[in-house]
Amino acid sequence: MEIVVLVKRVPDSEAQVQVKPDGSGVTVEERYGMNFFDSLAVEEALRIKEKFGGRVTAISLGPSQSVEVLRTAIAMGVDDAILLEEEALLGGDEYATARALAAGVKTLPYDLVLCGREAFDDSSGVVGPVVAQFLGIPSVTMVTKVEVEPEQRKVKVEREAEGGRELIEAPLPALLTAQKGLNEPRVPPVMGVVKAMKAQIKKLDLGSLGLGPEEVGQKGAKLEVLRYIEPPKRRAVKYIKGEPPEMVKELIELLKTEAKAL
Amino acid sequence: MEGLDAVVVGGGLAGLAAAYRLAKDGLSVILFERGDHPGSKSMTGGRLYLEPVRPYLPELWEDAPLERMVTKERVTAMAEGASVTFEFTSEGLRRPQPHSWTVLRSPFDRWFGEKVAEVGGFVIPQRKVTDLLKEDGKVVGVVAEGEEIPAQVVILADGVLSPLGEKAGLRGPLDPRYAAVGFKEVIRLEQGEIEKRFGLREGEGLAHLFFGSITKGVFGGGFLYTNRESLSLGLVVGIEAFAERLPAEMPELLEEFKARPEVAPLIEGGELLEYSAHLIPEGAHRMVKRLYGDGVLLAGDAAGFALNHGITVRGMDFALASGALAAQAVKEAKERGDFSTGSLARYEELLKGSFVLKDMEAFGHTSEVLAHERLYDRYPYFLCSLAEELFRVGAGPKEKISRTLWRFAKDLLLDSKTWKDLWRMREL
Amino acid sequence: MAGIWVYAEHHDGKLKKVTFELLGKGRELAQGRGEELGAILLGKDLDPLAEELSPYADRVHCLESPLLEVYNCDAFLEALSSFSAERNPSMIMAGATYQARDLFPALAGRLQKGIVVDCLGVELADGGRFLLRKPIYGGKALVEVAFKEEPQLVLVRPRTFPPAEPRSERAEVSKEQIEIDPTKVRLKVLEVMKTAGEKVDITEADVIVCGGRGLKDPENFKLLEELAEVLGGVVGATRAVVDAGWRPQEDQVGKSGKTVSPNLYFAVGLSGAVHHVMGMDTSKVVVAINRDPMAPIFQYADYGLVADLFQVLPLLAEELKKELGK
Amino acid sequence: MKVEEKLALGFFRTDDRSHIVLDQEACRACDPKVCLKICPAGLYSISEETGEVVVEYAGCLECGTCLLACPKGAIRWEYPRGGYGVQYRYG
Repeated sequence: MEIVVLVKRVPDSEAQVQVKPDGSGVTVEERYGMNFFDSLAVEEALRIKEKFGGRVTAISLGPSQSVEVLRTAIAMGVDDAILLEEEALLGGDEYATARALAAGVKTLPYDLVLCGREAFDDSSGVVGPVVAQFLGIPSVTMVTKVEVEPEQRKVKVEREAEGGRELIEAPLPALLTAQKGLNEPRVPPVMGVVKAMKAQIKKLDLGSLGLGPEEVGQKGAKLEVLRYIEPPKRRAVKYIKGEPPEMVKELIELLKTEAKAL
Repeated sequence: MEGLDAVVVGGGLAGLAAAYRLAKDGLSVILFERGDHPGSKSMTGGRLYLEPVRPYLPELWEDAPLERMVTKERVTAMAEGASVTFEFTSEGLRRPQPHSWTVLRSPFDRWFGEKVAEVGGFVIPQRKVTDLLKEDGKVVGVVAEGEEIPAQVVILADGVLSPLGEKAGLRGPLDPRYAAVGFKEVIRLEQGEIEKRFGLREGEGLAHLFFGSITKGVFGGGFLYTNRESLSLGLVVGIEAFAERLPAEMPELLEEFKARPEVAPLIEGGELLEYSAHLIPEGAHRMVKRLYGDGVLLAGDAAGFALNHGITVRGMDFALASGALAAQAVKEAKERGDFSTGSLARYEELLKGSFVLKDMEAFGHTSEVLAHERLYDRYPYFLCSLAEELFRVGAGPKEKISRTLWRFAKDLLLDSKTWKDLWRMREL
Repeated sequence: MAGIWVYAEHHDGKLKKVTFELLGKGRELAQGRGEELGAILLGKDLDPLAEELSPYADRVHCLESPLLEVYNCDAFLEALSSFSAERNPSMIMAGATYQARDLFPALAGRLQKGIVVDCLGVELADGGRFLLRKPIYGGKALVEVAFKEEPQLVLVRPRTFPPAEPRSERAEVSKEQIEIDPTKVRLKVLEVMKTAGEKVDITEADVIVCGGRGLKDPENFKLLEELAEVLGGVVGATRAVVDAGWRPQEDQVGKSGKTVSPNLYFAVGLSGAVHHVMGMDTSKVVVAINRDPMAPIFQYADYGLVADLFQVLPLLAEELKKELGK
Repeated sequence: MKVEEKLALGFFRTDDRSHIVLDQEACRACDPKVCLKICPAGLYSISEETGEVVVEYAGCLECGTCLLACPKGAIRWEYPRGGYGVQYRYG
């Protein structure tokens, strides 16, 4: 099995994020790591490899610091890591990013492409299925169980769906996006981390992806970012004090008259 | 990695200095830090005396995230409703090199961690070292949450509580007599506002210590340091003395300190960024049986290296120097191919030749002097009452200054205890 | 012009509530641009649903095929992509539901168009341009974007807009028999397992009573169920509680679960970890009940009760029962 | 400002399990209970429900003051697992 995993460097969920006063961007605290759902994808790829053999390659697109998450992937056990790194690739929307990632995947043999259900920063869940479309392969999102049948060239997956689960079969190659519950990602061994820190990370530029600068990044995006906005602030909490019976009475009164929520 | 030379436990200043020197000298080293990055568990009041450290880490400081060079020193004796302040400034604090700087440890240690990585050391965050690997009583590596990491030598820079130093048999558990807790607020203020408020030139800073009634008769004091765009304001309180008296709830002490008219205007309009706490060794070198063992060394707070001298409070410089000297001893041990106790004894030799053990030996008993409670009630009260008499013009005729001084000394100060205290002060 | 379409998602013969919310917003946008408002239905035997949609849209497009009987991303993608490529609507809106979040990103890839997921606002600006607002970094910031080309694919967080009012005019129902090449349907849906039964989908609920570890025991969720029942709401759960196996995964509110924005949200015995808050911070009114006054959830609440939930919940259910005349 | 509000500004990655475990029997026999006053984060309190000493480990600044000060040796205290607990931004 040849497996490609797409991973993204994202801020920790606790990182402080501030919208710049002029709305031109956001300032994010230096506290980054591999997107949680992507780590599920890496783990699943490694488990499949451990069962059936083959290779796992991790690909990321982003600024040069994205090598950190590729190193995490190597520490966990992936065989190779590729960073798509070029100024022109940055600042694009999910569509433009997917286009470049798909071109990266195409440079490799693949039976399965895995990624997280969505990235923490934009929470879109778009890149995976769009990559699948560029590759011309089917996609299943939000999978919580994967059973590969390499002989039959197919994969059976369980996905979270409306009101329950669906059991789906897809021919290989296919793209799957990982949902919580798929597995528990391993903590990389210390020696794996050390090895990863020394590992060579391959870089691919636009030319080797066979793409032009107008097809990717901000120019290749289908969306235009107009401005960033501070989220509306909830008014300060009103503490209701007293003994439980009084608290309850006051709460109901407030919900009725002030919040008009009853 | 086959044949790892050294494991360093703890991404504070001692551990970072050790790992930096080792990596720089070409040894293979892994540093473990249990937080997200070096510095995420570190906390200081904070001022770093850089001058003593330069010989041991000469090349490092160019791009260090130091906050402000301290050019103004203040000490305030606080009594109930009154205080006396002493202020000192001099060109000597600036030239030829600024001798001390205010620092915030999270960004500072994080930067240092990057320096370690730059010279080839492996800094592994989010990993807690839970045990030592031992073979026939010799330390041969560490266990990090279940994973065994063999190494020729282990440098324990695991902080003031040093759970691993205990496991190595190098020290006992920290005694509450020999520890104080420091806790503080980091308060945001505009850069220019800080300079205006404290009468500072750009990039220059103030170190302000307080002692007296603010700790309610308990060993300790207050501090205020100016950072680039924030103030560090907090208290240090002796654990045992506090536990004996329980004069208030600990967090409340800081609130009362902040409300003092001497302090409130200094922090007015500031925005609280962070609240933090950490233990400080105060004479904790007594807990340490040996500074080294078979395949293991103790550095920084773990070794009890810190000195509270009343008006100078030092620890970070000891940590940096002891870490660098531990690395030096390990490097020499590697050249000899011998990491046994006898070989690592070189570490103590190096420490003795440096300010670390020289100062620890000269001033190691100051904590007993400072533990004396009269310092926190009677003497500040004396100073303030005297000042009141001298400065206040009341309704009746004013006394001659000489007479006032004599009366005060006689009434408030002159007893056998005072003489005893004075005799003890020679330790300082 | 083919107009603005609303994707009318349905399950077991019932339309999702968000469809009506989008038809309301869609009407405003279509009027503003002088366009037709369409609803688009995919499935088999769609007449009753088309009838139900009729008072809300100008036109109901029914794409019928036996291959569309059960949701299958490939089959739905084939049908929807060929139909929209042919008609070229200016915008297709859908709820940010499990199904749409599976289908529409693939549609964007197939049509080579942009898509905005989890929209919290759609406005028509001068010049007829749509401005879309969505949360990023788990709601710590919002970003406003616009499309460079059409059709624009927009998935809106359920309960963002009020549901549409029916009109006296009826929609024109156009039935399209869609030919789907079966070889292009590569996915096989082997089984659909409904675990939630008849429960209201938590993303559609008006009232959610969500519990965390503070409930101490799975049995104690009875207290939440009683309160939810009085209010006609549903029970949610935190990640910790789901991970502990106390509640099913589909009840989970938060980053790795569901994003909800009910009218009224009770956060009971939960601390308010960032992951949780990301899934509920657009709730209209939040009531937090926790014994720990430093629980971060109070920062996201309108009303805070620092109290023992085991004392407060039964009283609250009882008093509300009286109040609401049940 | 209350200490809870101060702590709320910090960054804590909270483990499911507490790194502080109390020996309730020893606590019952303890008077005065030093932990209630000495913790700089004010995390120790008496449970209204059970009358036992409880500690809100999630806000722990990991200083170890309670461990040292407890006269009964009733506090089993270790650093949180790697990656958990307080993460200072300033320090």
